Amino acid sequence: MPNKERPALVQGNIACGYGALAAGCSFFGGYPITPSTEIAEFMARELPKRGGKFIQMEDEMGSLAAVIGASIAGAKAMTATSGPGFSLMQEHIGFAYITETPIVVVNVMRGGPSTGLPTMTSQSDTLQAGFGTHGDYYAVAFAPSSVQEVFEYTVKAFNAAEFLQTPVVLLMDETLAHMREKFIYPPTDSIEVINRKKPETPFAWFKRFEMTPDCISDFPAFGDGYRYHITGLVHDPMGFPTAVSSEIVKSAEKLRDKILIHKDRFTYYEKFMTDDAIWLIIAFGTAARSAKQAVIEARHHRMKVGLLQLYTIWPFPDELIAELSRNVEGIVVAEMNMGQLIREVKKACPRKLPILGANRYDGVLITPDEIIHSLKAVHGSKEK
Amino acid sequence: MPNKERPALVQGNIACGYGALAAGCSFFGGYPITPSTEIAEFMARELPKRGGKFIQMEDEMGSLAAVIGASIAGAKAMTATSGPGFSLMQEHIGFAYITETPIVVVNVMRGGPSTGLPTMTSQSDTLQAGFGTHGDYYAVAFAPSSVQEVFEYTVKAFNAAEFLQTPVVLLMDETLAHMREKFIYPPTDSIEVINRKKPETPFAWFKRFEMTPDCISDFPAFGDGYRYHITGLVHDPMGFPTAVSSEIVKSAEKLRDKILIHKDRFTYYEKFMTDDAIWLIIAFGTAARSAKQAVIEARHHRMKVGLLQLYTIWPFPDELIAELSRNVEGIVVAEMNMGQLIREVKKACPRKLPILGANRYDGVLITPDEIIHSLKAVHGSKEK
Amino acid sequence: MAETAAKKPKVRYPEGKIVVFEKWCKRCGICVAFCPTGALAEDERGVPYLATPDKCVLCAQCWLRCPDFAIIKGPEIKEEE
Amino acid sequence: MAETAAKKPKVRYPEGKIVVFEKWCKRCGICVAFCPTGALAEDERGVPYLATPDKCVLCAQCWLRCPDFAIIKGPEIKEEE
Amino acid sequence: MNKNKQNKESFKMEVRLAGSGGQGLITAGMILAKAAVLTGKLNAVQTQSYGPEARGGASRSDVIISDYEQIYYPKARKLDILLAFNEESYYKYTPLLKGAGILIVDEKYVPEVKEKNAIRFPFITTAKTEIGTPIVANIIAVGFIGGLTGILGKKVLREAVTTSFKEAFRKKNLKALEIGYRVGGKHTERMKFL
Amino acid sequence: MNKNKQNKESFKMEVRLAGSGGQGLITAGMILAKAAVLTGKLNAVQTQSYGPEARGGASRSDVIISDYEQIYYPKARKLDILLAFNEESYYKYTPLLKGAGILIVDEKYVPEVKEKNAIRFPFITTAKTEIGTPIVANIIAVGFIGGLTGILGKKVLREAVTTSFKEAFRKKNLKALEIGYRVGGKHTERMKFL
Amino acid sequence: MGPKSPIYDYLRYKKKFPTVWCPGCGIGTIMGAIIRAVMSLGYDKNDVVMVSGIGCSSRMPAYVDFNTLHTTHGRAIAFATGIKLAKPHLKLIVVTGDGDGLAIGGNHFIHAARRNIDITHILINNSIYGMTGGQYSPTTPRRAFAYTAPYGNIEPDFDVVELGIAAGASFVARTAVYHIIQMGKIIEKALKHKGYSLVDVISQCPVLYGRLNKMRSPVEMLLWQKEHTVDIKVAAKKSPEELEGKYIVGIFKDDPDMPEYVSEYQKLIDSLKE
Amino acid sequence: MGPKSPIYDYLRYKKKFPTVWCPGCGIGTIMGAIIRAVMSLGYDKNDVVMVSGIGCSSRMPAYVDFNTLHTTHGRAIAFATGIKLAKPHLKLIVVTGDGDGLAIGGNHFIHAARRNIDITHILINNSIYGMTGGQYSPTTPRRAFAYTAPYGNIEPDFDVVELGIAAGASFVARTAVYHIIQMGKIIEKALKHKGYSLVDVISQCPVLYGRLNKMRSPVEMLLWQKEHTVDIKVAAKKSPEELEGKYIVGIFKDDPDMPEYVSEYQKLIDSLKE
Ligand SMILES: Cc1ncc(C[n+]2csc(CCOP(=O)(O)OP(=O)(O)O)c2C)c(N)n1
Ligand SMILES: Cc1ncc(C[n+]2csc(CCOP(=O)(O)OP(=O)(O)O)c2C)c(N)n1
Ligand code: SF4
Ligand code: SF4
Ligand code: SF4
Ligand code: SF4
Repeated sequence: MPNKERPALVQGNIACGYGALAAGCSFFGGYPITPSTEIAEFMARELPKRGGKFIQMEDEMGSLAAVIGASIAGAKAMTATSGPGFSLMQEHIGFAYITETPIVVVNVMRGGPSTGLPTMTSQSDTLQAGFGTHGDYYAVAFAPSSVQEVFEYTVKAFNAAEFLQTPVVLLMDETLAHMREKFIYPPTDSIEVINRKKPETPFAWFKRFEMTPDCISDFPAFGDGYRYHITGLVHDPMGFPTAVSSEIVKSAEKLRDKILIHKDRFTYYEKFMTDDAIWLIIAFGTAARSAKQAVIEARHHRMKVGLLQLYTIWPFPDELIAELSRNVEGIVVAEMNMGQLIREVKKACPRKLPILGANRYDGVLITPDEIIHSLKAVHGSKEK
Repeated sequence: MPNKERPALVQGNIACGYGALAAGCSFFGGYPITPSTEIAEFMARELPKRGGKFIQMEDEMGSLAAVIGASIAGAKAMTATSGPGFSLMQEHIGFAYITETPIVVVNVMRGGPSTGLPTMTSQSDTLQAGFGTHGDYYAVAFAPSSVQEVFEYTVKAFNAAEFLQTPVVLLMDETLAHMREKFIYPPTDSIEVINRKKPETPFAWFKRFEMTPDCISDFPAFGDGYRYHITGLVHDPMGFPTAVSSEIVKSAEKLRDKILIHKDRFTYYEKFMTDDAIWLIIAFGTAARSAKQAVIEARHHRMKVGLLQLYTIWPFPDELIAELSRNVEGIVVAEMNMGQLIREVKKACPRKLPILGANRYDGVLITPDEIIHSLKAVHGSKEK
Repeated sequence: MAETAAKKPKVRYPEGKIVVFEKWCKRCGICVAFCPTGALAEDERGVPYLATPDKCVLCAQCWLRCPDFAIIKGPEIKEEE
Repeated sequence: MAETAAKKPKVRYPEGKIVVFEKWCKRCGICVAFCPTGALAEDERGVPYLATPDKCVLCAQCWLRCPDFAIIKGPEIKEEE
Repeated sequence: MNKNKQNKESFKMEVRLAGSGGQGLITAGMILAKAAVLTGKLNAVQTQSYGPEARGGASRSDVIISDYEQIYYPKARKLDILLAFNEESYYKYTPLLKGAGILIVDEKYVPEVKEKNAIRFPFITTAKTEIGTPIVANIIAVGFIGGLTGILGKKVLREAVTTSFKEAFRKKNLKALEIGYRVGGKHTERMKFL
Repeated sequence: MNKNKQNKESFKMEVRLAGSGGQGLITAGMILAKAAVLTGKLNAVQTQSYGPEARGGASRSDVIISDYEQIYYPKARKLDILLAFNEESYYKYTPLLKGAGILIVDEKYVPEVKEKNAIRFPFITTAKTEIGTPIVANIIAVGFIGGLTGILGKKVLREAVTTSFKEAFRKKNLKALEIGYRVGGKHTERMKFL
Repeated sequence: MGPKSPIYDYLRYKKKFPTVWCPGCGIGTIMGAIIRAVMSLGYDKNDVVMVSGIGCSSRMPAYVDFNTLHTTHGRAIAFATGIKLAKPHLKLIVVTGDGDGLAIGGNHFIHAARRNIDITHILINNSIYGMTGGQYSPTTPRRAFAYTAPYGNIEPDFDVVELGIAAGASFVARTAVYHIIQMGKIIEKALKHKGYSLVDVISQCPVLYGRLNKMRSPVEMLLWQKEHTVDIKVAAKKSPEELEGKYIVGIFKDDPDMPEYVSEYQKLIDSLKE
Repeated sequence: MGPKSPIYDYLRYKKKFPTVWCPGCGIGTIMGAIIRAVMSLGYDKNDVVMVSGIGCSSRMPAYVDFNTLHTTHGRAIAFATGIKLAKPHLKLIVVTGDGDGLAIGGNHFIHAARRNIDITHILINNSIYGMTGGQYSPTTPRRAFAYTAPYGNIEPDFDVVELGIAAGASFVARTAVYHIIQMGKIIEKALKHKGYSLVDVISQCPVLYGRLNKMRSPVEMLLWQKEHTVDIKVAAKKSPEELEGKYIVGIFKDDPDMPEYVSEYQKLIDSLKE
């Protein structure tokens, strides 16, 4: 564990483990996979020391099942995986969603599809994090870009999961996961920790999935004396399966609105030199670091460039993009895939603007030069 | 099997089986799930009569694995599933994609997420069919809307899979799958059947994943005397893993370009009364049938409405939408989910047009009235 | 929601013996078939009833076997109304 | 791509006995340890060689055990150029 | 074909068969639709609704028969004919009947019917008494609708029944068809108003 | 801090340690970065590249040390210092050296070096002869870079080494650090040009 | 008000009855046996968790007044593992079908058995996929019919008991719905056992398995169970030929001394405190 | 040109050597044994298919000149099932690690064994997850160390042989890399056997398992294998105490008469022709 008095050199994956513990995580169920294994190994070392539980399950379906089970039993629970495992977890992400169970799923992205490039960096599971499970699904996903932020956003991921009672995905990339960087453990009392809403109603009146104005219901743990039913079928406020049209609609809308009502609260981003920017870069994760460097260098060449760094990927901050797009003449979306986030940006921009991608998909961190190159291209496309 | 001389009453799922046999399918590997089971049961009855093979595997990962294996051994192979199974198949869809293995995956959509509404209709796996697997993935998915079309598009799905050497998804919905309707078996010689490209090169010069102008490589079956390597890792033209930047890039682009180069060939749609239309409905599957009815009824009320019915969902026909959007004043996207296809439509429309959804997500087929209701709303929004 | 269970059973089950909840009974025939004394019989609808109350020795076979909790031992029942 | 295999081994392996492909050898020590006659030894780099050719009885232990196909029986070899 | 009777350019008939699971109404709908298709001239589509469970529960089958090339929306909207085999279905779907739409109920299982012009017939009892098993009540209903509407010849109806059952069950079902057809035929005048 | 020596407002140094797997260069990078962070004043980020396999293959570790609040792009671009432990790395990365960038090679494993001002030192041989095991060559290199650059005090370097190894290995590594620091210190004048 | 009998306190009878199961289906009878076992052990309902997957049998949790969790197909045991590990004092009862527990769920089954985690697994074995309408399962006997085995099944079936023992479960038994008294006793023992306890219960699916395999009524199927089962003690005295085609019922393994997973984990935690 | 020896005809040595495996890793030795078995059986290379999952051991197919398929983690057997069924004359060799074959792949393993489909499964059992860097696996012994078992593993390990037999495989054997001659013979027999043949090969991972468990060299690990294995014939004469902590090697089951899946399917097809 880190020395809390002094800055330390910490790896991204380890900072994720610190963050989880700081958020109150007491259960980790996982199945090893590069480049996320250090998180599991850290939790295997640290959890039992604190009375928490680590279990290596037989596969990823089992891992997420155990994590959801633990959460239902009251634990703050997480898993960590990478693309192939994330694919296998899709069914259970949907189950956690419809049963409103808070869990944190860390996906350390490597090159895909399939086994792909297991040791190399990527951001190509971005769309999957939004649309990977079957059925209508409103995802929540955060993406930090430095070791310090990994800590911070792991805590935020637990908070969002607990508050919203939904699965939250933490998207990292291999570069960030294996990077070692200066890390300062924040003062413990500065770390905000949110816990799920517990019932005050007596058992007789209790409804696990009660419709409430803010769409958040009380969630006692199994064993707390509130006996109720949980199912992956569409259910009524008591938790029992329903085929009544109005109940089905309400239940689907509750799940959606829960995310949308609280969207602002969990939309994190940073504007970097955007005030006077005529050209905007949009990026997240380590690509955003390259982008920041690109902004600085482009400004050396008197190009008025700014960066919007997204920390919340899902729900996608359409309004924010729409607003920022109003004042710029072109946008570059820098990402380590063949163009995923750019789809959302295009959809969000109400104006017809040149929007270009700066993409890299050979397993190597995108460079500032490549982003500048795309900036020049978008500049050119505007002039024509 | 149908009487080929006379019209017959045939169920959607069964027409899918007929189509598969007509396309030359000789292998089915599956795991039962409502509302797709009739397809498996049909294949279990019919395949052994023809020397083909049916196997019920232990789960959906196994099903798709067996299907891919059979295809590698030279068989035309398929599976059929529904949402939960489709989620579990995502890893192997990516594997088939990166290894360029033709397979057909039928997803009969029911209400989701998770177990959801197992016996009720839905179109809510639409986005998952596009983005469900990890990594950069370019999907191919077709969606018929009548029993006759189920037959036709099952054949087309096999053809596209064999031609493109990629997984093709046939999206049906529960209504269509269980609907019985007039079906006329087309004259056998009118059924176009495409087979994968086989090598003429001698073994010594053969490269399974050779870069070619149209991105299609020769694909001999295992046992044909061409011994080569297949892996889910990013690979070079010989099929061996690579970490060389230029090879990685080429391999990813080949997979993408293969789909994009041949996009037009596999983009199927129907324009219904669009010539003079001022308002456009976009729909697919059984929702398109409701939409057609809506068009006819709206026209009774002198509303100039047309329908673009998509049969190819992925790759999404952006250009087509862009073109059609030019002449209309508003668009309604009618679908049985909370708004999935509409995202693509919004992205594809270069003009700022009112685009509204007509959505139904209670497990019941959307009605013409509901679509007309949305038409009126989009009409109103334009006037404001 | 209690309506299914609420309807009072017809009094075809003498005090202290067994009672059949017709609303839950699915007429599967198991209780009648495995009643060792032949006390139970099916009526015209297939619903079991205690045809020969004296034969019933409260052996528990019928209520243990009934898949639908549609038979219970009489003494434990108090039908309110 | 044949370069790894192509380099001709130094002739430390007399005709008709065993040959070590140094490029493939990972110096794991298995062959030397399990050579029953002690014919093999490691050089200063850890690479095995037939230190005492006369002791080699072609028992096959080394080439069956070598995980890297880096030892083969001599007579079967024809090194081309 | 009694297209002309419809006094419409083209002809379309929407039928709903509703009751509870196990009454064979999905089979009935299927046979009706099959008969229509076997005429070679008509188009037909049959759909059904399930409850939340894959098996059991309420059962409902819609048949649309038409001489249009295509039937778009495949579910019944305004019913020409409603056959109700239980009370729930009767209450739920009667409001969907067209003005001149024909309501047919099993008089034993839907005892209280407000609509005066409803056709009441003891399908299930008839099946039991005349054929010895209630299961064929659905085919009596098929025959009934066939006789009533007159759009499907008895020949195709017989063919549809024959090809839908295994040898062992054919005879009873054909007999049921016959009975239904005969009784239904007595009500053909009702079709004029449709 | 020799910020002033840099003749820049702010200071940033990009180091690449490259060789083959098993030479401990990732550990070396980590220790350099750790020492920088332990100063309490410097920021540091260390990254690495893997080959296609999770284990083995070529090995490369980048360290960026700076007194900026943040280091954005975390990989080395224009190298201030390149340490090459094998020929492949030498050929591959020398072109990335800045004009005045310092090239350090293991003189035994990179025998043919064109650059005249390259610093050549037998790290691996020294480790073997002076400490008895080649594994600590990486720590000699750490010491060397420490001594050469002078930006990291010997104290933090010792601390970084001490906290990175288990008891049993500490002594040898500290000795290696000492040796490297001493030899590296002889080349400090090269820093002037950086 | 509804019926008054202690067992109804354990049922969500006001809300959920009658059950979804077909007439004569064995699942309800097994549910009764489980509840009676819990009652006789005097467990607090708040401490009991029933977890299931997907299938007819997996609908059971909705009817019982415990903490109930109806999960995804095949994964119930893995969910239960998480619950048990997070709150060790809870009593975990997992109910699965044969498809749920042995086909898609086979892996979780063997691994939970290997870990010997304290979960009671009631495997409701009707030799068919009920919920999806009658496809063959890993326990459908060879030659039997199913909708995906229209010409008779060519796959051998698992011997669930042998598999459970080989995987490492510390309590393994087989019983049948017909053997109603034995079933009750065995389930009670399984619940009391600390470790992974597997009870393979032969059950009847009259509408699918029965109809496809020419057993026309639930009663006929129960009598089939009677004729095709042999008690383990009786079986010990019979020759393999005599036992051909029979299922042995009884307790095959009951080893209270095998280390249990959650306790082992607790020991680890305790050891780290020192 | 490269070396000339018959075995090199079976290697993709020009392209792929040296292998990715660590010095002294047992996988290469097993690869040699497999190739020699294929050679001695005189199989046509075009008829041999080698399928693997993901892991160190699963890299093997890239090195051998057969039809080779490197699939996803845990699923090799299911892929092989599809190939075998589609082209029955092909000889299917599946190589998996212990994690690949028994953790994530456990379900496909038991089901393929149950079907008794004609596939030879070489389970390279190094008691650790190699490729991902040393986490415990279902065959890591209790108390052994791994990166996810930093305080010693608390989970019991599978007895792979018992599991294979219980699941229904018709040929089940165990051997060890140390027993190089026996390994070769057993693999040859497994290949010849018609039906599911499982060979559990105890192998060494010196850099992860060895280092974490204080066995410093490949040689030391091979000697450990020698000391901790007992031949099945010798074992028959020993007491359980004497066998404590030992792995029995040899052929445990070899039943050529159990119906094989693909042949049964062929019979079904033939019967429908009549
Ligand atoms: C991932 C997934 N695959 C398939 C299904 C469909 N499915 C539901 S229940 C079931 C099998 C039911 O059989 P069994 O487990 O034996 O239980 P039973 O219904 O006979 O009690 C299947 C295949 C599903 N719900 N989810
Ligand atoms: C779905 C999925 N989960 C996890 C992984 C990561 N992974 C790769 S290999 C491996 C385990 C390797 O262990 P084993 O099968 O024992 O083989 P070994 O490497 O020891 O030969 C794991 C967990 C993966 N590639 N895919
Ligand atoms: S056993 Fe139960 S459900 Fe069956 S007939 Fe008797 S009371 Fe009715
Ligand atoms: S066994 Fe092979 S790899 Fe190991 S030292 Fe000997 S020749 Fe080298
Ligand atoms: S289908 Fe079979 S298992 Fe399912 S409820 Fe009916 S009888 Fe029981
Ligand atoms: S990590 Fe272990 S199993 Fe993998 S190659 Fe190295 S020694 Fe072999």
